[in-house]
Amino acid sequence: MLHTLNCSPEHPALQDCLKLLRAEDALLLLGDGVYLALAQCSNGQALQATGAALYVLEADARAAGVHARLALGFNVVDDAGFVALTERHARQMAWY
Amino acid sequence: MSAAARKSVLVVTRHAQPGRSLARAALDTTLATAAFDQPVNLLFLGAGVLQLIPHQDSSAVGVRNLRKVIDSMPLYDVEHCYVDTDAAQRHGLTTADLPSGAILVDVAAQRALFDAHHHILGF
Amino acid sequence: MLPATAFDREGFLKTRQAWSPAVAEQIAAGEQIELSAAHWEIITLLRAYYEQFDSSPAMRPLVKWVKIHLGADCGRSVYLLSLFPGSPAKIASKIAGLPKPDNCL
Amino acid sequence: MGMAVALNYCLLIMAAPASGYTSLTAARFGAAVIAQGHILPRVFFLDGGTSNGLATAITAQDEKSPLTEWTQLATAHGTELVLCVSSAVKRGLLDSAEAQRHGFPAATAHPQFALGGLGLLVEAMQSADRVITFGAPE
Repeated sequence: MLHTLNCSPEHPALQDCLKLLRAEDALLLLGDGVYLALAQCSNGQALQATGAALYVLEADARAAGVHARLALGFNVVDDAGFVALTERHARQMAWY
Repeated sequence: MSAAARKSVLVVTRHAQPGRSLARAALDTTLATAAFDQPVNLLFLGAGVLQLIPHQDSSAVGVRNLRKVIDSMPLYDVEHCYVDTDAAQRHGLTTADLPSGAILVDVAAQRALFDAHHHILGF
Repeated sequence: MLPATAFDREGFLKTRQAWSPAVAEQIAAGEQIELSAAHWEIITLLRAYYEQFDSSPAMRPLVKWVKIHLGADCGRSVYLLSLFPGSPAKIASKIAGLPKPDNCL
Repeated sequence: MGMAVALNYCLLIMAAPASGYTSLTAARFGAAVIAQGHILPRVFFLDGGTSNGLATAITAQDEKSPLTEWTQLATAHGTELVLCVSSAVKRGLLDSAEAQRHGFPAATAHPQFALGGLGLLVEAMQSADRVITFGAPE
């Protein structure tokens, strides 16, 4: 399934998301969620440890300045890429 | 609409109330889906379990008593609701506090719920 | 008799405390319904529902609630429709002095 | 990426337009869904999301207006925009019927948004292959 996460790294939604995230899932970071893709973010490293495919929405990453300091392992997707993720995954859970 | 064509919906409620109206929106969506005879389940996750604290009295703040509305779910033929075991424990909720028909679910069972429905609505 | 100002534009009582059996008769008359013992059974049950669940029921839970308390013969939508033609949950709630069932349901 | 069949999407918007840019993201996503060859018959706005339909919201000239993005989607592709009626009226969003019913002189919801019950969400979910929810922290 696809998870979308739209909250800061300090928000409790992240912990709930982490618990439910599986290696076969995809996670797309949106809004304040993009800060999790910053290199050095320990919560971002916890996301990587789940083995899920990790994505960041390009427009939001740029808006936050995160695109220039992205941790390895996070893939940037544009809007069409976001749609493609929803094609591949029948279910979405929105964490915010 | 044939029963086979019906799509099941899992409503995940993660916010406490009465501070946020999202809890109410999640419950209304669950009841409406059930009222239209579509399969639906409600999962109280994380801070969402705080909606279940018994003996709520919202008369002084002047809003509807959410816990009482939650207790009406069986009349909408939503016989069970699912409750995050860890969060319930963390907030001191015991089985006696929970609505009748509540089922405590650990992470594996929560995940199984996610996988068992056609659509997931995160509130 | 309560004045027209006691009701909203759809005829629901503005304050629940203003309700009495006489007010119920007044509201029912406005709906062209003469209250019988059978009507009163439902009205009393509806008020108990509100007391317990802090909300006015949609049709489905109303039918089930009536079925639990009055049995399968009464717990049917045709029966409720015969007493409160049109929209039983809404009209019976109105007569029982309860808020309009949520628009969304 | 090749796509075999067009999918039927339903969007559920819980994010209020004034509390961040999530509703703009959602509107852009809706446009992208259609651009990718899928269909988007209905967007349902619930809770704080209903504010997206407020006709009197003013956006600075150098920023994007969620209202404009949504109404363009409706105009260009016939996507139905539905505001949950009980969430909407609580927030002062009235169509002309509700305005009249409550004794206000004019509608406050944009005419391209319809007020409707949760049944319209239930119905859209039943026909949808994908339901995508957009919410935002407060």
